[in-house]
Order: sequence, then C-alpha cells, then structure tokens
Amino acid sequence: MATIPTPSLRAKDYKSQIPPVWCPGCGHFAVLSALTKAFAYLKLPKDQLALVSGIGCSSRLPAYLDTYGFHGVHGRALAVAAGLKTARPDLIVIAVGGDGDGFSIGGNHFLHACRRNMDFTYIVMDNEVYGMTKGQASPTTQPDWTRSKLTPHGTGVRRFQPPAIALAAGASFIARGFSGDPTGLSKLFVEAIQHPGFAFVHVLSPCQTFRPEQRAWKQQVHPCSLGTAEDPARAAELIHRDDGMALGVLYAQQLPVWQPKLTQRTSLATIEEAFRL
Amino acid sequence: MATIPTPSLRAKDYKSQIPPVWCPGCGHFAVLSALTKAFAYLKLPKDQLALVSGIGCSSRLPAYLDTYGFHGVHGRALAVAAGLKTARPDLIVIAVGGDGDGFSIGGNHFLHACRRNMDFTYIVMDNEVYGMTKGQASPTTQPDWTRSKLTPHGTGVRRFQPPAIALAAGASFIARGFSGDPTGLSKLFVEAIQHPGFAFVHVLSPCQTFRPEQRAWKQQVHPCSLGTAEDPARAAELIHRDDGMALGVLYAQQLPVWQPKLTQRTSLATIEEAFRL
Amino acid sequence: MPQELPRGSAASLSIAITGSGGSGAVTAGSILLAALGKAGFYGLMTRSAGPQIRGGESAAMVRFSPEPLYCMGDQFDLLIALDWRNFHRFLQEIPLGTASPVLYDPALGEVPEELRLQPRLERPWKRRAAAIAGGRLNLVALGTAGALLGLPCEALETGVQKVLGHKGEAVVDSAVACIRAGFSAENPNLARLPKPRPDPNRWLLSGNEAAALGSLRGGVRFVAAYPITPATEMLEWLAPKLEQLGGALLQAEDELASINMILGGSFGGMPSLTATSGPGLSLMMEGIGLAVASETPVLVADVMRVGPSTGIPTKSEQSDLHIALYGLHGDAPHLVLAPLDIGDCAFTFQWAVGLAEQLQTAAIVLSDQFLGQSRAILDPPPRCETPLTRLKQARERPCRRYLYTDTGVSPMPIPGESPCRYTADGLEHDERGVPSSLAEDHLAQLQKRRRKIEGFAYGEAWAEIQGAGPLCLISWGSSAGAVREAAQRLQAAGQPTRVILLRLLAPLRRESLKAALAGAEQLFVIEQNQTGQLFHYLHGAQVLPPHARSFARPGPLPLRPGEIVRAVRSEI
Amino acid sequence: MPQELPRGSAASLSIAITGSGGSGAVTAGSILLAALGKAGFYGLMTRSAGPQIRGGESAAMVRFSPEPLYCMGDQFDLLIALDWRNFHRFLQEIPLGTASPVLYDPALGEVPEELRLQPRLERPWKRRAAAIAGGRLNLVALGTAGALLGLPCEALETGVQKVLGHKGEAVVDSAVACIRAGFSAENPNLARLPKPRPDPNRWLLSGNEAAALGSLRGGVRFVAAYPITPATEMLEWLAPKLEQLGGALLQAEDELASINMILGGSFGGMPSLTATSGPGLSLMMEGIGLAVASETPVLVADVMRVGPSTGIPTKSEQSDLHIALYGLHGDAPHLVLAPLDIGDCAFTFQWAVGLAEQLQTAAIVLSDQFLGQSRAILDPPPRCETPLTRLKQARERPCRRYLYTDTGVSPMPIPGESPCRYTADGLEHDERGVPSSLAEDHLAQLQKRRRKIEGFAYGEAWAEIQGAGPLCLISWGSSAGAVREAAQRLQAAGQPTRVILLRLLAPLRRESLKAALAGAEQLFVIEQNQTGQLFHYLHGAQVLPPHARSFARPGPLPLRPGEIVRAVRSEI
Ligand SMILES: Cc1ncc(C[n+]2csc(CCOP(=O)(O)OP(=O)(O)O)c2C)c(N)n1
Ligand SMILES: Cc1ncc(C[n+]2csc(CCOP(=O)(O)OP(=O)(O)O)c2C)c(N)n1
Ligand code: SF4
Ligand code: SF4
Ligand SMILES: [Mg+2]
Ligand SMILES: [Mg+2]
Repeated sequence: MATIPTPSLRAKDYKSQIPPVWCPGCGHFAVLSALTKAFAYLKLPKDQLALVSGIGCSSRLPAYLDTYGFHGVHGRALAVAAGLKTARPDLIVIAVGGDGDGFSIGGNHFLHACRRNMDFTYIVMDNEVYGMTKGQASPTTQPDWTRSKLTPHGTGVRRFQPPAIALAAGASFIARGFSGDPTGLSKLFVEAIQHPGFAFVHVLSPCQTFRPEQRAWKQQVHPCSLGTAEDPARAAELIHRDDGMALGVLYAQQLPVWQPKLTQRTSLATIEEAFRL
Repeated sequence: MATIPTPSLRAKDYKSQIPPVWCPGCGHFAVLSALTKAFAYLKLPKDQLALVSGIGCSSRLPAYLDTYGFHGVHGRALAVAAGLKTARPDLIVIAVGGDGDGFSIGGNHFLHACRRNMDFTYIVMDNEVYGMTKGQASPTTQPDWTRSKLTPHGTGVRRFQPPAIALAAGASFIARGFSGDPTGLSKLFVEAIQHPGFAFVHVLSPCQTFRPEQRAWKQQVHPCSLGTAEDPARAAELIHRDDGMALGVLYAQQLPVWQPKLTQRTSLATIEEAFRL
Repeated sequence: MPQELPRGSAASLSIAITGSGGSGAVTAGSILLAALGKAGFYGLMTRSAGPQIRGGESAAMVRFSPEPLYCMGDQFDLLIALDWRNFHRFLQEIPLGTASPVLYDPALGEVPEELRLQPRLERPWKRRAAAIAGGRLNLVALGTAGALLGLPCEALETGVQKVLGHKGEAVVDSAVACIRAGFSAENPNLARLPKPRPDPNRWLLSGNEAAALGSLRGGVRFVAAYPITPATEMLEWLAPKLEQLGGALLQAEDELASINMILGGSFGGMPSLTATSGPGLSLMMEGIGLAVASETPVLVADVMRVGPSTGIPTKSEQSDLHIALYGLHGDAPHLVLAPLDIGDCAFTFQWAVGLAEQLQTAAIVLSDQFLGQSRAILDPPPRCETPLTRLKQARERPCRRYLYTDTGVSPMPIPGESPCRYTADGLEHDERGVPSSLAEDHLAQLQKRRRKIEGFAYGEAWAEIQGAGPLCLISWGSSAGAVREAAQRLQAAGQPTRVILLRLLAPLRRESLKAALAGAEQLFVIEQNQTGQLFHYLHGAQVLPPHARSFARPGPLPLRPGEIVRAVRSEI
Repeated sequence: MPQELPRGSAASLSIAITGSGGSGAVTAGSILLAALGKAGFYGLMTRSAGPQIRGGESAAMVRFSPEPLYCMGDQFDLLIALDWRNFHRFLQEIPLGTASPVLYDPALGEVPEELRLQPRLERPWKRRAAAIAGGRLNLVALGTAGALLGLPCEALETGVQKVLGHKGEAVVDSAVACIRAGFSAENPNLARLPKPRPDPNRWLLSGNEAAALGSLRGGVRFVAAYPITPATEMLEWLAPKLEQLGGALLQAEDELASINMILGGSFGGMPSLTATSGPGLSLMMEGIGLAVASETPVLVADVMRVGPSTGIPTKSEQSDLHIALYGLHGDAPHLVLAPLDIGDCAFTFQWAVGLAEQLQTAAIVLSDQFLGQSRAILDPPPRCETPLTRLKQARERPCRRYLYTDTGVSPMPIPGESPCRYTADGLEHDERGVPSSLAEDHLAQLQKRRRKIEGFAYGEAWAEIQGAGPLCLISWGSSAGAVREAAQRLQAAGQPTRVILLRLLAPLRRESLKAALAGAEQLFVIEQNQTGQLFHYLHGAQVLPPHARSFARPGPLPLRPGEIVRAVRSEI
C-alpha cells in the first residue's frame, strides 16, 4: 500500500487516542509533547516513524503516539531498534525509555549502541528512580537516597553518568534536555533526529510520585557552557566536569554510521550452485 | 576446619595439576604465571583465594590454579564475584576472563562493577578476538579486521575502549599489562590485589592462533607516560588519548568501597514478633 | 495418612471497598482487616488497582470468618462504594450476591446501571466527614460498615492505630473521629457470623512476607535481586531484616546479575536467594542451569503474574509451572515447589531452602501475586523441623568435589574454611571437576545429579492430602485454597471428596502420588492457567488414569470455590 | 499415507582417520569424502577433536555407500592412524569390527594395547612423504587407503583440488604427488561395495549449511546472532550470502540483543532469524515470549550440544526438547520443529520460516551438533513448495492489530508501507494492542494465540512415516537417521516395522499421530537424551498407550542403529 503524502501535520496530530497512565505532573508528558512538536517541525510522515521502547512508565510512550510502535521487554529497546534500523534503513527509528530500562538492565545495549553508531535516536527519560515498580533506586539515583525500602541506607554506589559513558563508548551525539523546558527539549529532539548516527538525548524528567524533590530541578538546570569540543579527549574532560544539570548539546561529531546497503547482487539459485559436487 | 597457616609458597605452588588447553604460545600462559608470582609475593593463603570466571579460553584459568575457583557461564564472572565478595568479605576474590566475556556479553556487569567498587580484582585477557569460538571479532577488535567469516568486511564498528569506559563508569583502579612483560604484569597484579576497591587490569594477551599479527605487540607497547591524574576529569582526557598500548597504572583513586558489614544485631524470633496481631 | 477433610466451610462474609484515585479504599480495607483480627476473626484481604501507576482507582476485597480462610469467596456480601468513577473496571472482579447491599453516599453520584437491582444503603458520609477537621470519607464509611457488621468500635480504633499510627497523633485522632461518626449512627443489621474466638497470638502478614520469613528460617542470609512486580515486597521486607541478622541484600543491575550473584554467595557458603516474576525468571534460566550443573544450592522465588511476556504484572496466574519444570536446557534435574496458602509460604520456603542446601541444587518456588500480595490473619505458621543442611566436610586433596556417592551428594568445601580446594564448573566434568567430554563422565555425572534429587527421602510434606472419597481433586500452589473449600462444600453436600495438594512438584513423588490416588474414581486436576500445565505434567509422568479431567482457567480473576464445585458437578 | 520402509540398508563402509595435533586427519577425511562423491558414493563425515582449542588431536569419521546414508554405522571397517599420540581419547568413539584392519606406519610407534587383536596393515608413509617436496604423511596415507578401497586415483585428485585448491598450485601438486605415492603401491584388497552410480548433480554440504540455505529459501534476509559452538558455522555461511541477497547479518553483543534485534527486523517486515545453542537459547527465552505475545514472527535455530549448562560444547545431544517446548513463562503457544537429517535441514528450516511468518509467532528449530557439523553427499534437498507468507494487509485505522479472526491470525501492517499504524505490545492487550488487565481481553487473546497455532492445517510434513508393522519406532530430529536404519534391519530380519519421525513437535498433531499409531503393538520412543524428553511429552499429550517404552540415551556418542536394534530386540 503506497503511503499517502503527508499533509502538514500539527503536533497534536501525532498523538494517539490512548490516554497515558502517567501520574498527573509526571515529567514524561512533556517529553511526549516535545516529541510531537519535533515531528511536526520536521514534517515527518507518521507511517515512517517507529517508536521502540522497553518497560517502565517512560517506556509506555510509543502507544501515545499515532505512529508505529514496539513496546517490548524491559531493557531491550536499543536491540529492537538496531534490528529494525538494519532491516529498514528508510524508517525514522526512535528508541525511548527510562533510566532503569536504559542504564540498569539495558546498560550493555547502551554501550554497544553508542559504539555501533547506527542512525537512530535514543531518548532516556531520567527520573533517577524506577517509577513503574514503585520507587527503587536506579543507576542514576544519588547514593544517599534512602526512600527505597530495598536500599534503606541508600545504595552507597556512585551514580551512573550517562553522557560520560556514552562518550567513552563512542557515541557521536550527546545532549541533555529537561521536561520543564519543553521548547528546548523539542529543539534537541529535532537536532537528534537530524543527526546522522546514534543520537542520545538524556532528558531530566521528574517523577512526581516517588521523587517529589525533583521539583527543585527547575531551579538547578542551566544551559551547557562546556562548548562542544570536537576532540573526544577534550570532550571527555568537559563531560566529566558536567554537574548533571547542564542542558544542551554536550557533544556532536560526524562519525562513520553502521548501515549495510541491502542491495541484491546475486540470486539464491547461484548460491545453491556452489553445493554441487 | 581451621586453615593451616601457609608456609612460604613459591609461585609454582599455586598451580594445579591440570594441563591448560591453551594453544602453544597463547598469551594466557603468561597471565597464569604472573598471577602465581603475585600470589607468592603477597603470601596469599591458597584457601582464601577464589578465582571466578566466565567462558572463553582465558576463562579456563581458575582450574589451573590450586585455589578455589568458580568457572561459571559466559559473561557473568563479575556478578558471581560481587555475590561472593558480599557474602564473604574475608576472601580474596579475583575475576578473570576475556574481552568477549567481559566487554561483549558481560558489558553491563562491567559497568556496574566499576560503579559499585567492591574490593576485588578483575583481570581481562584481551586478545581482541573470540578465541574459544574460533576467531570472531570482539568489541576490542579493529573495525577493519576481516578475518572472521561472520564479519567479512570487518565489523565497521569503533573499538570498545576498556580503560575509558571503566573510568566513566567510576572505576577506582585501572591498569594495563602485557603478557609479553611478565614481570611488569606481576607487579600490576600485586598493586591491583592490594588496591582497596574494584581494580581492573586490562591485559594485552595475544591469541597465537587467530591473531598471529599480535606478535607485533612486543614492539608496540610502551610505558604509560600519562601520569595518573587524581582528578577524574583530567584522567578522562588522558585516558581518551591513550593509544591502547600504554602499560602501567592508568588511574588510581581511593573511593568508598561497597561492602555490607554482616554483623548480626537481632534474632529472627524478635523479627517474627512484629507479625503478631 | 491423609488427614480428614475439615467439615463444611465456616460461614464467612466478603466485603468490597471501591473508589477512584485518592479515595482511600485500600486504607479502609487495611484498617478493616486489622479490626477483624482484633475482633477475633480470621481474614484475607486482596487489592486491585487500575492501570495508572499511582493514585488511580483501587479496590480492597476483604473476606473474614471465625475459621481460617484460604481463598476469596464466590461473591461479595457488601459493596462499599467510596465513589463511582471508573467503577466498571472492577465489575468482573466483584461479583455481588443478589441480596448484597450497596453502601454509598448519594451525594457522590448515581449508582451505576449494573447495580440497579441491588439493595441500597445510603449514608451522608461526605457531609459527616466535612464536619471533622481533616475528616476523610473513607473512614466515615468504614465506621458505618463496621457498625453494620457488628464489629466493636474499639476494634476499628485499634485498626486505625495499626495502619495509620506511623502518621502521627493528629491523623489518628481525626481518623478515629471519622470512624466514630460513621459508627454511631448505625445498628448492626447485616448478616452476622458466629462469634469468633479472639487470640492475640495470631499473625497478620502477606504471603510475600511469609515467604521471606520462611527463607530466613531456612538460613538464607544473602539475597541479590532486581525489582519486579509482584515480587518486590518480598525483597523490600527482606532488606532491613537481612541486615539485622548479619546478612545482606544486593540490588542487582539485572536478573542475569542477580542469579549469578547468589551463585557466588552460595559458593561462599551462604544460603542465598533471589526473587522475581515471569520475565525475570526467563532471564535466569541459564544461571539456574549453572546451579544445577555446578551443584551450587540456590533458591529462586517466582512470584507469578499473568503471562506470557510482560502480561499483566499486577494480577495472578499459575502459568509458570512449565518453565519452572522444564525451562532449563539439557537434562537438568532440580527442585520445584509451591506454597499452598499464605501461611504455608513460610513452611514451603523454609523447606525449599533446606532441600536446595541438602541436595546442592536449584530450587524454584512458585508463589504468585495472589499469595504474595494478599494479607491474611492466620495462626502463626509452623516451622519445618527437619534439619536440612549442606554437606561441607571433604577429606581429600585435591578435592573430589563431584565424587560419586550413593546418595549422589558430594562434599562441598567452603573457601577459606577448608584446604580441600576445587574449581566448580558448568562444563561437564569428572569427579574432580576437571572438564571432560568423555561419554562415561557425562553419563556418570548425569546419573549422580539425577540420583540425588530423585532418591532423597522427602517425607510427608510433598503434598497435603485430605479426605478419602472416590472423587479426587488434585491441585497445586495458590489454587489449593479454592480447591480445599470446594471440596468441603462437595463433601458437605454428601459427595465424599479427596483433595491432593502438591507442594513438591519436582521431583514428582510418583509412587506416593499413585498411592494417594488409589481408589479415586473421578479425578480433576485444577489450576489457574490456560493449558492445564499440571495436568499435562502428571500425564507425562503416567500417574493419571485416562479419564482424569483438567479444569484449568487462566487469570487474572482468582479461582473461586463455587466455579470449581460447578465444574466438578457438571462432569460427574 | 505412510511410505514404504526402504529395503534392508545398503552395504556401507566406515573409515576412521585419527592423529594428533597438526597431523591432518580432518584434511585427509575431507579429501576422502570429496573423492567418494566424485566416485558416485553417498557419504557422511563427522569429526571429533580433543579438548585443546586448536591444533589438538583430531579424528575424521567417514561412512559411505552407493545408497543415501543418514547416520554413522555401528563400527568402523578401517582405522587409519596417522600417529598414536592421545589415540585413547577416541577409543570410545571409534568402535572397530573384530576383523577391521589398522592401517599405519610402524615408524610412528607402537600400536596401542587396545588394538592388539586387530589385523594390521603397515606402510612406510613417513619415508615416502619425506621423498616428496612438501610431502605430507596424511596424504600418502590417504592414497594408500583410497587404493585399498578401490577408489580411482582421479577421484582422490579431484578431492585434493576441492579441498586444497584454494591454497595454490604448489600445494596441490605436492598433495597429488603424495596421494599417488601412497596409491601406486597398492591393490584394492578391502571389502568392496556394489558399484555406485555417479551423479554430478549431488550436493556436498553440512547440516548447518543446509539449515542456512533453507532459511534463505524461506525468505530470511535478516540475521542477528552471537557466536556459539556448534551454531557458528551456520552464521558464518550466512553472513556473505545475506549480503549478496540484499539482506544483512548483525553480530550482536549477546543473545539478549540478538533475539530482540530480530524482533525489530521482523517488525520491520523482514523475515528474521537467529541461531544459537543451549546456553544462548536459555538467554533468549524472554525475547521468544515477547515474539509470542506481540505476535512477531521469528525463527530461532538451536543447534543443540551436550547439556546442561555449558556442558560439552563440541558434542551432540537432543536434550533441549523440553526447554524448546516449555521454556517460556505463561501460556505461550509457539512452534517447535526439528530436521530429520542433513538434507532435511533445508526443508525443515524453510518450512519453519514460512510457518512463523504465516502464524506470526516464534518457531524454534532444533538441529544439533551432529546434523550441523557433519558433511554429507546427498541428492539436492527438495524445497518446501507450500507458499506461506505473512498477512500484512490491514483495512482499518486505527489498526486492530490483534483482531479476533477465525484463524486467529490478524493483519500485521508494515511500518512505512501502510497507514494502519499500531503499537505492538508484550503486555496483555485488547484487539487494538492497548494494554488491558481485563479478564475478557486476556482470555480472548490467549485463545486467539492458541487457535492460530493449533488450528492451522500443517499438511503431511509434520512427520515422516514409513512402514506399517506392529512394531513402531517413534523418534525425532537427528536420531531419525539411526532409527530409520535400525528399522530397516529389523524389517530385513523379518520383523515388520513402522517408523514415525516427528518433524513438527509443537503443536503436536495429536489426531494424526494417533492415527499413525493405530495398530502398533510395541512402541519405542527413541531419542538422544537422558530423561526421555519426547517420551514424557507424548505421554503428557495422551497419545501413547501405557506399554510404550522409552529408549533414551544421552550424548556425547551418536546413537547407532545397532544399539537401537539390540534395545528393541531385548524388549520384544
Ligand atoms: C525482566 C524484567 N525485570 C524487571 C521488570 C520490572 N520493571 C518494570 S519497569 C522497571 C523499572 C522502570 O524504571 P525506568 O526504566 O527508570 O522507568 P520509569 O518507570 O522510571 O519511567 C522494572 C524494574 C520487568 N518488567 N522485566
Ligand atoms: C551464552 C553463551 N553465548 C555464547 C557462548 C560461546 N562462547 C564461548 S567463549 C566465547 C567468546 C570467548 O571470547 P573471550 O572472552 O575473548 O575469550 P578468549 O577465548 O578470546 O580468551 C563465546 C562467544 C557461550 N558459551 N555462552
Ligand atoms: S510513577 Fe513517576 S515516572 Fe511513573 S508515571 Fe508516576 S510520576 Fe511518572
Ligand atoms: S585460540 Fe587463541 S586465545 Fe585460545 S588458547 Fe589458542 S591462542 Fe589462546
Ligand atoms: Mg526511571
Ligand atoms: Mg578474547
């Protein structure tokens, strides 16, 4: 079936009819909206958009868009996205999820997605907690956060630094947004989608229910003043100095993109010939 | 049974009777020897040593030592080691394995072991190939290495940089050794075992069979001239400039070690009381 | 010896409290349950929530009786509606008796169409709550309900103290005022139950807590786990308790880590456990296989939820039996157990830890969302008194860790405690643990691992057997409660009935089960899944006669005694 | 209609070539196999190696016959020993007939004690090889053996060209000189077989290659996988071929990635596959469950090795049947198939891809190390001609992706190709894919997923049925070869025998199987594992009479026709 040419779509045309299960005030709402604005700005055809996610409050996002979506299992969104993009380079693929999904159970795929540098976008809604399972510490949680019964004295473990790890793993685009800054966020999504290669957007997206203290983020965020060093070694130093609250593009580089060509050069019959005695 | 006080042991006393399955000339032999030398130097009691590994040529190492050993499944050595050390802080725990085991399938545990900073040592024998499964590209393989039939044009994927990732993940001790420099290696093992916290030793350990070109490493290695910056941001820059051939301690820091105390403060009967109506 | 089937089920009452986000249905239910305990009743409370992560509509379902209870009833005798928003979500879950009244405040809107035939009891809760500083409608409603049920007001006040005490005096005072406001205007005029015998020694706890307690009793001191519904509360309860007992809980990065972490802890000599649910169990299968091959004892609790895949995380089902029995690659004998009720979680988990230790293997214990998250008032759960421990003492050096013994169990020295060092291995190996690809070693090790599991004397606890009739109901795990009650009803109706409730699922005690089945003429295998997983397993083991019937019904609704009675009656 | 059981098995010869590291046993075996093909024989070659990663001792086992062969024989008719170092490792694997000669060069040491009763043929290979520039003892030995077997020297030379051609002219010339040096001194004086009918259209390939080819025939164009023995060669063969055909292979970071990657590829519309072995399969179970629940077609090849856990990676066993059938949590109907011989890998994989696509589910195909790594000369494998494809066309917007249809199959629009967008989900959902925790949605979706798998018309390919005797041998997968040959022998000995070889294991074609079993008086279920996994499965499905017997024997040694015949005879 041929795709009908997309008339100019407004942001809200990208939303589906399904009401989000999110708590009132959850940061993920703003991510959803910012994403639809980026789609509208870029005039992306809905049929060509594929949103892929794992499990978590944040990972519920794909169903709230009127695009294609794949809501898979916990932690594997990047693997699904890599497979989809390999098989269908023509699609615009966007993986989304939470800090638990992406940095805890999904950490290995994060490392290897950064290295592989396929042309898709990864949006992590980081609320420094496992929202869906009712409030346990995630890799980005402060070591002294004692509100989870699972770690009543805090985890005592240093925080996972998403941009630093992405850079060390070889990512070519690293940005940070904040769901309290929807316009800025939307712009970052536009840049990320346009970036050729793996684009990682780390979004500070507060959890109203289990981390109400994150309301203070509004006061703590600030524009990134690091500059975007082209030299990864220099960028590494800068990103290691990042206080976790700097918004903007933290690093961007043009690097080789992994994508097989998918052009047929021979027939199966020819291949079979080789088995003859 | 009380442990018999260890008489002075020689390096070879730490070896078991089991003949290694390794190919003649395999770099892993030197790692085995250097390890026994470090044990002898540190006068470690054999009963208190626990070597933990995954699957791969390199992961076969524990059985070749006359210590306790746990040869588990592919990629999970660090998880086994973390559990063992949590339950038995009195033991000297050493996890060993290969680049495939540690950086491909085991990548997530690597990240989280670096963050958690428990007091054990992790030795990766990196030969930039999957030896055991007969020569496929690993995460540290050059992107243009075309000798694996699985990736006949090379992987086209940037290499995994173990020290940079370890640092970004929060590791407190990062060193690189070379199996062609057994004395230096042995010294690094001593330092790593003595380091309080997670000590990662990246060992260049050539695969004779599938990467014969690695014989040239002898000419390429050089002492680390980076200095060991205390400041992780500065260290990050230095480590990003690392050419992968620098030998020595690349980074060392005293950081909080994760280890629960394991002292009993109450009885189960008391705990049960709370269920009474 | 089968016990006698308890006489006809005692009278019970079932109450549902429903409300939308923030209306406090669950708080009211919790207070009610505590009050019932105080008043001398046994009881059971389950909860249900809408799809929202938090603050969505929710319902508390409470059943109580002067006698112990193991399942929810067929229908509800009273519905307390705190409001009507999203009430339809609970319709299926809350079947009302035709004469069951609906208790509500008309100020909060119209009674939904579906309930138009129910008797109505209208009360001005909203107005009364408004008259109290910090007043809450749910508590006024609870006062009314308590009075109608004939509960003493003090019992409700004790309940308030138990549930809200940690919120401070002001909250408690206001809550008590609400309860009294609702209470004072009523006379007990609902069906009343026989007078209960109060006993302050009874316990109030959830199955997840009982399971955790049983594990501690069994000796578990190390836990590694990754959060997942509905297993998380078991872990949350354990974390501080382990610490107090000199143990530790390690929050893992994923389930691959958690299973391998407990292998490490157990290798170090500490009885170790992880708890998860279906998706996590799937991820652990490789590690469990390593426990089997390397003979490292571990306990894996699977608090089952509706499957397949992510399924319905908050609802109960017994559909992980097959993966628990058969989910390992290779021939990998191990233990599978299931607790039969909330209290039995303590016994079964304790026993499972002991068996895993004794037999140096993996034990998978199948609890479920219903058992795990329901709270019950019950007699203190008995301990498992059989001493089961790990054989640690080795004589030889180098150690023959996988020595061929008559029992199949070999000595497992502990690092730091013995000079009999060895390397554990998941590769096939010889007696010393040296990897071997020889047919004779493989066969001998396969046989050893099978022998130790199959040859062990498990005693009587493998099943609960009650009654001796020609009609036989076979079940397992959390369905046991409904099956037991169905059997009591059939028996009371003059149909001599026998129930066989399997606690040890693997290894199947074939001979004992066959003996228990002797003389059974009509057999039903009853379980809460779609495909009859136990039924096929028992047939696979050739213990069932060809005319045995499967009654299998998937979740998310709980199995009810009435539907079992109906299913059985329609077939005999 | 069962086919007739082929008449008594044709005469065959079995040759073993053994040697220590670097002696070239496998090269000699490969040349011999190619030469046999050229000479018109059918044949089969397996290899065995010591524990060293590379360069350790190795053995090549070759069996050939003028008729097609599907398994190794009972014993070897000739042993060619290139040296004696570590020979004892192969003792169990290479049972020699009492009159089978040992062919060797006495210059390389003493014949081991265990062989002292065998006839000996001594040849001065070492000396002859030394006389040739670049001369190699294994090739001289091969020349001798070829001559003794009555092979034309040209056939051996063609074999050299095939196997060593890529090493350049000098190597080939020297090799040919060696062959001739060994050959010229001999007269064919070993047992000779009936004259074969040469046919250049025959193929020479391994089961892993055939499986890969079948997958391509079925339409697979995307593969993601992580290396593991003995599945790697399947992937290594596929990588360049996919590229030529406009597809791609992605080497994943682990098996969790590979299964989820192919879910992504398949969601994008490309038939997708991964290949692994036991440990990797364990790790994929969660992802396979997601394929089932989200109805995303994928094919998972499990090239089985000895289990449990890491087991014996280089040896064959059929012990992953249970995990393949039952290893998913929840009620998760899916497809399980197994190829019956090397050539059948092509058919079964092609069919499995089609079924997965047609039924939008996961298909697990159980090959094994024996099938996968053996090489065979055979007639070109037939194609599966039934067109099976994915239903893509949807009509509605928003799409009812999980529409309840009569077949249970719903339209699956492809991103970028249809405006009927939807979100696939592994949470339980309604017809539109919206997550739902309602009992009615769960039940309806469970039934839909079951209906599509169980209600499909699979046709005749579910099993190969041969013969019609009252003695019935039931088997599956790679044991089929030995069972077929055992049946032929029993039949030839006057015992009318029927064989039922199951290719489709799940869903079990119960009615068809029951029909096929009609009149069978003695039944044996034969398989290569310890616990009788198929036997229990068939009992679980209630298709076997109580007197059916299990003949289950684990790896690593291959099942041999003779031991099956003996086992059957001892019971009837
Ligand atoms: C294999 C597996 N393990 C655990 C879970 C339970 N689980 C569901 S969501 C979640 C964490 C979600 O946290 P995050 O990704 O940060 O998302 P958030 O809810 O905070 O947006 C967990 C642990 C699961 N569904 N599957
Ligand atoms: C779950 C699982 N997947 C794959 C394998 C196959 N496998 C065994 S070892 C290995 C790679 C070993 O490479 P490395 O860790 O670098 O060790 P080396 O052999 O090079 O020393 C692989 C992929 C396995 N055993 N288990
Ligand atoms: S629990 Fe937190 S993350 Fe989840 S929906 Fe609510 S506010 Fe958002
Ligand atoms: S294959 Fe390579 S890594 Fe493995 S033992 Fe041989 S030389 Fe060492
Ligand atoms: Mg989160
Ligand atoms: Mg390696």
